[in-house]
Amino acid sequence: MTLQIKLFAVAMQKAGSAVLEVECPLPATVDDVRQAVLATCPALAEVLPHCRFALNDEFAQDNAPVDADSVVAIIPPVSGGAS
Amino acid sequence: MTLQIKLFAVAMQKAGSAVLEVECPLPATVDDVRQAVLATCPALAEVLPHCRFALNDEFAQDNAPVDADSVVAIIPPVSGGAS
Amino acid sequence: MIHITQTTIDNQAVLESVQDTRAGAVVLFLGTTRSITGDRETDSLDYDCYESMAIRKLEQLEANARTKWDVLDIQIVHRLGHLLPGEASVAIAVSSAHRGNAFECGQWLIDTLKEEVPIWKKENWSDGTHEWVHPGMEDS
Amino acid sequence: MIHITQTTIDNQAVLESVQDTRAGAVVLFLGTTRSITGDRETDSLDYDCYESMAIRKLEQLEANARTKWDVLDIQIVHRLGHLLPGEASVAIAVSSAHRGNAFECGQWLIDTLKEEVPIWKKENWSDGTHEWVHPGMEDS
Repeated sequence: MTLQIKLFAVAMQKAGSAVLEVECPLPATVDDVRQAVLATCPALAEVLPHCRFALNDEFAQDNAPVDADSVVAIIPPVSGGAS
Repeated sequence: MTLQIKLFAVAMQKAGSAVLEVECPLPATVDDVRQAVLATCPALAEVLPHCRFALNDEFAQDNAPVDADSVVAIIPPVSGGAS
Repeated sequence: MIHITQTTIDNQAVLESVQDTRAGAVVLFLGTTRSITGDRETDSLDYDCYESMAIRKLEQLEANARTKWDVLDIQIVHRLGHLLPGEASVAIAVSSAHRGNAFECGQWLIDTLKEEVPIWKKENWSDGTHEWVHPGMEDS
Repeated sequence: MIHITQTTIDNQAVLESVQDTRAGAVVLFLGTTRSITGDRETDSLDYDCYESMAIRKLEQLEANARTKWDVLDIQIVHRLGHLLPGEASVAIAVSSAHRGNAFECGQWLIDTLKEEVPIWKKENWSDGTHEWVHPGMEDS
């Protein structure tokens, strides 16, 4: 299954793109996707340990199931709000 | 010595005046003035125990000395600021 | 800076007065006139003040706050006279590099102002009665 | 209410949006762009956002705050895009009958927003370099 993963901020910068396509056999967990991202885009190795994953606009645990309809995003530590 | 004592808010309302004149022999303390106020204006008996005195724009203890130049004011509990 | 005014408080001017290029946070507190308190309705309020002492105490308040918190600027404006429901009687703005200081300092300023600054409020209730408000003296 | 905007935040409109006849207190927090951080100078900032998730998280934030504190109204406005020093990136206003709730709720909202809402800031330093800001990731 090909997953389209949304990237933001430093993750987008490191990957050079706002979307990363990764191959990942389903059923899979967030942790499986994390491993697939690392294999596909080694440039994210440094920042990924600091990032959370989101499924369908909600933060997801490592063991959360990812399915074919999941909207997957990598969420670096946020810095909005006050300067 | 005749002292002119400034009154505000409920103290002014009870006394019916913004200034109260009281006779008080000097040297005197704030507590002496408080007794003289009560003797002069019994209408303040109810509220005076809740009030502080100010001398020269600063809160004063009961044992603070009052002299002929002192600006004396009776300060009811304040309610400025937020509603 | 501190100000006592007889006219409407200009919120935007208060905010701009504490702007600083080193500020990451501004906290503004407005004390506003409630029209409903419990089950009673307020038509208006009148604020009275012992002005020379109030100015002195407000200046002390600002100076003390600046020793307690690392803030960039402080503005305190208290309005006097006749206020209608919804209008602000007091505005306090604090700017700081980091937000914790601005929140703490702002809250301390209004808490202390309400104990130490000789300004009093008279409620003009909708039933036609009037009442000076003196915390802790409700039974008098 | 929550809003995400690309334009200047209108402080007065934010304040007015939380007005309530039962309010005795309004607290406004502004997060502003510092031009100096330590010994570095900022020319401008760019804010990026995962918008659908940010709106969802902001709505959760407001709903959670209303269960935690007895407040009357909440307004959260976050600006995106290109900001110059001195401009506000976020405004949070809370009205309540009594001031303690407004202060606590406002501080919780900005603290939690900065952990949970997917919005990111890029510093455009005066030396021509650019840097995404990610708390806890300074070494990457």
